[in-house]
Amino acid sequence: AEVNIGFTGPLSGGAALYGENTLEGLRMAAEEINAAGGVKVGGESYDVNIVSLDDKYSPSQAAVNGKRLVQQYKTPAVFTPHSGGTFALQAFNQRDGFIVMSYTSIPSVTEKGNKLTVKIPPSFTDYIEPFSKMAMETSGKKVAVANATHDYAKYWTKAFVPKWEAMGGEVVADNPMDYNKSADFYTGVSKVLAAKPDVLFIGGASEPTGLVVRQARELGFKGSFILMDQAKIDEVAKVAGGLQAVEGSVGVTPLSSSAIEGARKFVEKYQQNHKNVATSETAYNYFAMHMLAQAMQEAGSVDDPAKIRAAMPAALKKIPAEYNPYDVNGISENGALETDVQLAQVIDGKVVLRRLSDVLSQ
Amino acid sequence: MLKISNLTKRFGGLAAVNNVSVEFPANQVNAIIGPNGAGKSTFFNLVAGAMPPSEGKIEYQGMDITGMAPDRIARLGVARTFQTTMLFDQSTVLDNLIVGHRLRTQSRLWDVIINSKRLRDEEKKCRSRAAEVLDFVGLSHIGHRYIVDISQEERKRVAFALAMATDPELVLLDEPAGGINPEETENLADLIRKMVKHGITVCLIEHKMDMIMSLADKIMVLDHGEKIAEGTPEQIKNDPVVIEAYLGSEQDVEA
Amino acid sequence: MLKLENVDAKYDSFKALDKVSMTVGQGELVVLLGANGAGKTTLFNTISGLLKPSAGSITLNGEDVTGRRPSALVQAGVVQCPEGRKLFPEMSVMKNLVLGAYVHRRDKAGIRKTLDQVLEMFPILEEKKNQAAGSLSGGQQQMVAIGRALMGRPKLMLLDEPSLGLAPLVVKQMFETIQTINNAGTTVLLAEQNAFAALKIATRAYVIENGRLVMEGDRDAMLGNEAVRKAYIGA
Amino acid sequence: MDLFLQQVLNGLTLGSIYGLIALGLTLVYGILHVPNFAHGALYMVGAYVAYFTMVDLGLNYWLAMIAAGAVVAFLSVLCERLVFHPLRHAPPIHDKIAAIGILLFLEAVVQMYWGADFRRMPTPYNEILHFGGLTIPAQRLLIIAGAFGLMGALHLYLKKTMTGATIIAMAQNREGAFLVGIDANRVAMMTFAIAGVLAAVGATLFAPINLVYPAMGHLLIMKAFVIIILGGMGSIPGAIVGGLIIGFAEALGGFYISNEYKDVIAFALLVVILSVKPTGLFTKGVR
Amino acid sequence: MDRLMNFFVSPVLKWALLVLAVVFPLISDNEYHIYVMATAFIWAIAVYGMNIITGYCGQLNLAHGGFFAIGAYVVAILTVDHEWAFWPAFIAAGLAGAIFGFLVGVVSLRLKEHYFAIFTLCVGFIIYLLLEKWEELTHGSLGIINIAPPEGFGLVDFTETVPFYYLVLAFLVLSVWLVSRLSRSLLGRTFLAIRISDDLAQSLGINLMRNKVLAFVLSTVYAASAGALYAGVVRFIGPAEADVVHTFDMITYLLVGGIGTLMGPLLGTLAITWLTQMLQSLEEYRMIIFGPMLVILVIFFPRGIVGGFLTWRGRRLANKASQQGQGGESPTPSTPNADKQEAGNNA
Ligand SMILES: Nc1ncnc2c1ncn2[C@@H]1O[C@H](COP(=O)(O)OP(=O)(O)OP(=O)(O)O)[C@@H](O)[C@H]1O
Ligand SMILES: Nc1ncnc2c1ncn2[C@@H]1O[C@H](COP(=O)(O)OP(=O)(O)OP(=O)(O)O)[C@@H](O)[C@H]1O
Ligand SMILES: CC(C)C[C@H](N)C(=O)O
Ligand SMILES: [Mg+2]
Ligand SMILES: [Mg+2]
Repeated sequence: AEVNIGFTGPLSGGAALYGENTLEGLRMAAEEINAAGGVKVGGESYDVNIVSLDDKYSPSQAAVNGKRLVQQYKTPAVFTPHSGGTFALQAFNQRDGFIVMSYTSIPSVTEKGNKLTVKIPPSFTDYIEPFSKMAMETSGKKVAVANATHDYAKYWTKAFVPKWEAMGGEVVADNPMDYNKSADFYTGVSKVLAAKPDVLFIGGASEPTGLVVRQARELGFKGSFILMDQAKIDEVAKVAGGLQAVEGSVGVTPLSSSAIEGARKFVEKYQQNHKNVATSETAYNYFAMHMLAQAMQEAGSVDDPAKIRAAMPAALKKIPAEYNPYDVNGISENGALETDVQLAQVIDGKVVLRRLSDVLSQ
Repeated sequence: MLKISNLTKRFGGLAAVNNVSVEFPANQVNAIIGPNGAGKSTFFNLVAGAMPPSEGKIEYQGMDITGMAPDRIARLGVARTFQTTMLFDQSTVLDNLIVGHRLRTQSRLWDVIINSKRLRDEEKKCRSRAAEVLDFVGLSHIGHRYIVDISQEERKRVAFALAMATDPELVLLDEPAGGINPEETENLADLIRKMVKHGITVCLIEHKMDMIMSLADKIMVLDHGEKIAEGTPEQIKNDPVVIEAYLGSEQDVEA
Repeated sequence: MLKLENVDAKYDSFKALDKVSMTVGQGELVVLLGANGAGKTTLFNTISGLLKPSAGSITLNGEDVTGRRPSALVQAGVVQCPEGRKLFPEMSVMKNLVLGAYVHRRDKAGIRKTLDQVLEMFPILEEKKNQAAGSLSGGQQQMVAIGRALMGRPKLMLLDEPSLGLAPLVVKQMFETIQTINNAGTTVLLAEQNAFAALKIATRAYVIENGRLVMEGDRDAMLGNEAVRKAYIGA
Repeated sequence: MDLFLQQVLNGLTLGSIYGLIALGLTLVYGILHVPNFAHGALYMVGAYVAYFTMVDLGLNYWLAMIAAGAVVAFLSVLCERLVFHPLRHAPPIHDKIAAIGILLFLEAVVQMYWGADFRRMPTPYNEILHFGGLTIPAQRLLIIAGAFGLMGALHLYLKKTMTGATIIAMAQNREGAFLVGIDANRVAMMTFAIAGVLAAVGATLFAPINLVYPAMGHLLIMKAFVIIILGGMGSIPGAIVGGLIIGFAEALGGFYISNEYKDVIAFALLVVILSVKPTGLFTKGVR
Repeated sequence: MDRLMNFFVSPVLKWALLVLAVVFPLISDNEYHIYVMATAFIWAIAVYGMNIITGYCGQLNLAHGGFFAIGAYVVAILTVDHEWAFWPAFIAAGLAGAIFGFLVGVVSLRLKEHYFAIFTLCVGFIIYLLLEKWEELTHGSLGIINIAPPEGFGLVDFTETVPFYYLVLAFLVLSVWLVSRLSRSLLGRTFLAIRISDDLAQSLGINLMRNKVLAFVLSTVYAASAGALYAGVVRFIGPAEADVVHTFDMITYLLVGGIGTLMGPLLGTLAITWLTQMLQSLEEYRMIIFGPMLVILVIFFPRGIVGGFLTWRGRRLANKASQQGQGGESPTPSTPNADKQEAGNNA
C-alpha cells in the first residue's frame, strides 16, 4: 500500500531554490523509508509517496494546494516551508484533518493553539540572545540593521532590536534592503556604514547576504556580522570571498562543519547524489519526514492526524541518530520541535562551534 | 448660424488655417473647397471643437463656442462626419446608430442597475430614432447587416445617419462623396438637399466640382489655410484666383 | 513595359480595385485620372507591392511580378513617389535622398552621380540639404520625395498626386520637372486630380472610377472628351 | 562629500545599465510598436549564457560576453519571427500577452536546465580602486565605460551606416521605407537582434556585481518600461537620459530619503512626470 | 454543428451554465474541486471588471490586480485591526475601490494607449510596494493573519467550502447580470463608441472623461469586491497578492475567454484555472507548456473562445436576417481596434 505525504512550497519564481531544497529533504527521507520496507502499520507496510505542489511562496496558492492534497491525495500531513503558507493552511487544517508540518522558525505558528501544527526548525528567537552576546564580546555594542525586507526578516528585526538594546547595545542605523529584488546594495550598505557600526545585522537568502558582506568589506567595513538563520555561514562565505571575509561573524552552524553524527551522515548521503552542498532546510525536512514516518508507526495509523501527532514524542525517542542531523530531542506541547542548537562563529578564518546552552550559561 | 472671425490654427510652424473670417447662413448648403492640405478638415475640427484654435472666434447661433469641448458643441446641435468614415465594424448598422441619440438622453449608471422606466423609454427612443434616420438615408433594408459587409457608399450614408441621430441643426460633412461614383454622388446630393429641406444647415467639404456647383448656395475657397474667395457658385467659377489655385485655368484647355 | 490584367485589390472586405487592366509602354507618360477615393493610390500601391492584389496579374517587361515585395520591385526599377510624400521627417534632406538609393547602396560612385543630377534638378535642395526634411515647405518636401524616388534610378516611376497641396506656381514647375524626367527616358505613370496640367504633358490617360477603369485615350482625345471635362475639370 | 560622490557613482552604475536595457526596448518599440515584456527574460538568459561559458566552458569574460550576445540575439530574432511577426496586425494587448508567454517559457527553460540557484558570476576585474574616501571597484568602472561605449557605438551605427539608417527610416515612416526598397523583415529582425545584444551585454556587465537567477529580469524590465515611457516611447536619447534619471533617483533617493522606498521612487517619479507631461519628456510635439 | 454553435452563444448557454454551477457541488464528491471553483469565480468577478474598462471601453488597465489587493486589504485591516465584521468591511472595500479608482482614473485616463497601459502598470506596482512597505497600516511583508470570514446566518457557515461556494456564485451571477445589462444599455453603447474612437464619441456629444472614469471606477469596484471575497476565503493576505502577475493572469483569462464578450471572462477564467491545476503535476516545468500555449492562443484565436464563435455566428445570422428583413441581436465586440501599426501593414 501507499501513503501520500503532501508538500506545498515555492518550486518556481524567486524562492524556487529554497523550495526545492526543502522538498529534496523529504524525497531523500522517503526513499530511505521505502528502501527499508516502508511504514509498517498493523502488519501492512506503506510506501511513502511525496506529492508536491508549487505555490510560488503564495499563501493563497498554498491554501488551494492544501485543499487539493487532502481531498484528492488524502494526505495526513502537509509540509510547507513558509510562514505565509502555514498561516493559510491553519485556516482549515483542523477541520479538514491534516497535520501542517511547517518549516518556518516563526514562533507564532505554534502559539495560536492549532493542535495539528508542527514547527520544524528552532524558533529564531532562540538565537537572538546568544548571537548578540557573541557579537558584543568580539566586536562591540554598536549594531546597524541591514537585513532583508521579506516577512521572515521582519520578524527577526522586530525581535532582535529590543533584545540588543536590552543587553546594553545601541542600534545606530536601521536600514533593511530588498535582498531579492534589489539590483545593487552599495547605496544601502554605504548608508549604514556611514553610522560607523561595530556589528552589521544582515541576512536573507545566503547568496545575496554574501553580496552584502562582500560590498560592506569593499566599502571598508572592519567589524563583524550577525547572520540571520536563513543565511548559512559557508554559503555566505562562498559569495563574499572566503571565510576571512566573514571574520568574526556569528550564525547558525553550517551542516558541513557540524560535529553531530547525524549531520555528518546526512552530508555524506547528500554528497553521493548531489553536486551542491547540503543545506539546513534540506536536513531539517529530511529529519521531519523520518520523524513523521516513525510517528505513524507508533500511532499505528497512517490516516488519523490526531493519533499521529500524539505519537510524536514517543517517535522522537525511537528515531535513530543517523536520521537526526540536529539531534532534535523533544517536541513542545504546542508542536515546536526542540533541540540544543549549535551556533557558529568565524574566528581566524575558521568556523568555531558553540552549544547554545554553553553560550548562555557563561 | 455660424460666424467665424479671424480663425487661425497653427501646427508648429505651419498655419493650417490662417486668419479666416466667414459667415454661414442657416438652412442652406455652405461648401468649403480647396486643394488637399488647404486646411478644410482642420477648419471643421476647429468648428466642432475637436481642437482649440490658436486665434479667433467661433460663434454659433450668436453664442461664442470658441474652445468649447466637442461634446458640448455636439449637444448644442452641431454634428459632423469624418473624412475617413469611423464605424464599429463588428456590429450591425442599427446598433451603430443607436448610440447616436445618446446625447439626448439622461440615463445614468443607476438607471441601468435598476433598469428604470426612464432608461427603457430612452432606449426605445434611441432605437426608433435610429430607425428614423436609417429610413431618412434610405437604408432601412440593411439595418441588420454588419458594417464590414456594406459598400463604401452605404458606409457614408450610415455616417450621415449617425450624425442625423444627434438631432443636429448644423452638420459638417467632410468629403461625403469621396470614393463614390457619379450617380451615387447624385443621390447623395439629393440626400443633402433633403436635409436642408428638414431645416438643417449643411457645411460640406468636397472636391467634386459638379456636385458642389449644383448643390452649394455659398462657397468658401481655402488655400494654404487662407480664404482666397467666397461667394455663390457662379462667382467662384469665374474667380481667376480660384481658377489659378484650384480649378486649373481655362486657357490650359485650349493650350 | 508594365502590364496589368484583371487586377483586384481589397481592403478586408471592401473592393477598392475591380478588374483593372492597363498597359504602360516604354518611355510613355501615362496619366491616371480619378476623383478622391477612386482608387488611384490603391492601384499604385498594388503596382509597387505595398498591397497584394487579390486577383489578376502584373507583368513587368514580360516578367510576372504579381505579389512581389516592394523591395523586390524597387530592385526591378519600379519606384513610387507616394501620395503624401512619406518622407523621413526627422532625417536631413541629404539622408532622405541617399536612402532613396538604398537598393544601389553598394555602388557609391553611382549614388554620387545621381545625387548630383537630382540636386541640379532641384537646386533649392542643395541649400537645404542639412535641414530636417519635415521642416521644409510642402513644395520643397514634394521635391525631396521626387528626388528620393529618382535616387532609386527608376525605369518606371509612379507619381501619386505630386501636385497635392502645392501652390499653383510650384505645380507648374512640378509638371515641367516630370516632363524633363520623362524626356530623360524614364517611363512615368502619373495620378492626378489636376487634370489639365497632367493631360497637357501626357501621352495617354486612363480614367478610374470606384476602382474600375472607365475610359482610356490619348491626350487630345481626353482633353476633348466632354465627360472628362465635366467630371474632372468641373468647368 | 565622499558619501555623496559614492552615491553619484552608484547612480551612474545603475543608470548606465538601465539605459542599456531600456535602449533595446525602445528600439523595438519604435520600429514595431511592440512593448516587449519578454526583454527582461532575454537579459536573464544573457546572464546565464555568459555565466556558463565562463564557468563550464572556462572561456574568458570577453568571449563569454560575445557568446551571450550571439545566443540572445538569435533568440530575440526567433521571437520576432515566430511570435511578433505573425502578430503584427493584432491589437497591442495581444503582443503583451504573447510576450508574457515567451517570458514564462524562457524562465521555465532556464530553471529546468540550470536550476533556481542564485549564482555569482566571476569577473577578471576584482581590483578595488580608492580615491580618497571613494570606493570604485574596477567592475563598476567597466560597467559604466562598457555601457556608454555601447551606446556610443549604437549611435554611430544608426547615424553613420546605411543599414543603421534603414532602422531609423523604418521608425519614422514605414511605407516610405518600403518604397525605397527597404526590406521590412530584415529591419525587424535586425532590430530585435540589436536589442538582444544590448540586453546580453548589459547582463554580462552587471552580473558580476549581482546575482544570476531566473527571476533576475523582473524588476529590471519594469524599470526599463518606466524609463522608455519617461523618455518617450521610441526615443533613443530618451532611453539613455531616462535611465540615468532613474539611476540617480534611486541612488540618491535611497541614500538621502529612504532605502526602503527606493524602488517606489522610480515609479512615483513616472506618475508625477506623466501627470504633467502625458507623452513623456522627449517626444516631439507634432510630426 | 450549426445548432451547437448557436446554442453556444444563445442565452440558453447562460442558463445551462448557471444550472451546472448550482448542481456542481452536488455532483462533485471532491471538496477541492469546489474550492478551486469558488476561487476561480472570485477571479472571474474581477475579470468582469477588467472587461468593462478594457473590453468595452478599450483602455488596457494594468493596475487591476492592485485594486483587487486594495479590496482584500481593506477587509483584512478593518476586520483584524479594527474588529469590524466582514460584511461592513466588504462594503467598505467596494467603496475604497471606487474612491481609489476615481483618483487614479482621473489622472491616468488622460493618457492614451501604451502610455495609459504602462502608467497603470506603474500605479499597480506602487500599490504593491506601498502594501509591502507601509507596515503601520498593512503589516508590511508579514501580511495579515486571521481575517474574519463572511458571517453566515442560521445554519449557514461560510467558512465551510460549499456554502462559501454558493455565496461566491451568487456574487458572480450578480456581476454577470449587471455587465450583461450594462453592455446592452445605452451606457454600454457609449463605452463602445469611445472604444471605436475618442473623436467619434465626442462628435456624438459623449463626454469622454466622465464616461471613461465611470467605466474605470466600475471596473475597480468589481476588482475590489472580488479582492474582499478573496480575503474572506483565504483568511490571510500578503503584499504578494498585489503582484502585477495577477493582473497579467486576469488579462490572460480575458483574452482566452474572449475580450469584450459577455461569457468570455467566466469561461476564460475557468479554462485557465483548471488548466493550471492540471499542469500542476508538471511542477516547475509547467510554464514550458503554458507559455507557448499562450502564444499560440493569441496568434490563432485572437478573439478567444466566445469572441471567435460570436463573430462567426453573428455575421451569418445577421446576413440571413437581412435577407428576411428581421434581425438578431448583435454580438458584443471582439477586440479593441486600436491597430498598432498605422501604416505599411500590407508589406
Ligand atoms: N494634427 C495635425 N498635426 C499637424 N499638422 C496637421 C494636423 N492636422 C492637419 N495638419 C496639417 O494641416 C494642413 C491642413 O490639413 P487638412 O487635413 O485640414 O487639409 P484638407 O484641406 O482637409 O486636405 P484634404 O482635402 O486632403 O482633406 C495639412 O498640411 C496637414 O498636414
Ligand atoms: N487603408 C484603407 N482601408 C480601407 N479602405 C481604404 C483604405 N485606403 C483607401 N481606402 C478606400 O479605397 C478607395 C480608394 O482609395 P484611394 O486612396 O486609392 O483613392 P484615391 O484615388 O487615391 O483618392 P485620393 O485622390 O484622395 O488620393 C476609397 O474609397 C478609400 O476610402
Ligand atoms: C529560515 C527559514 C525557517 C525561514 C523561512 N523562509 C520562513 O518563511 O520562515
Ligand atoms: Mg480633409
Ligand atoms: Mg490617393
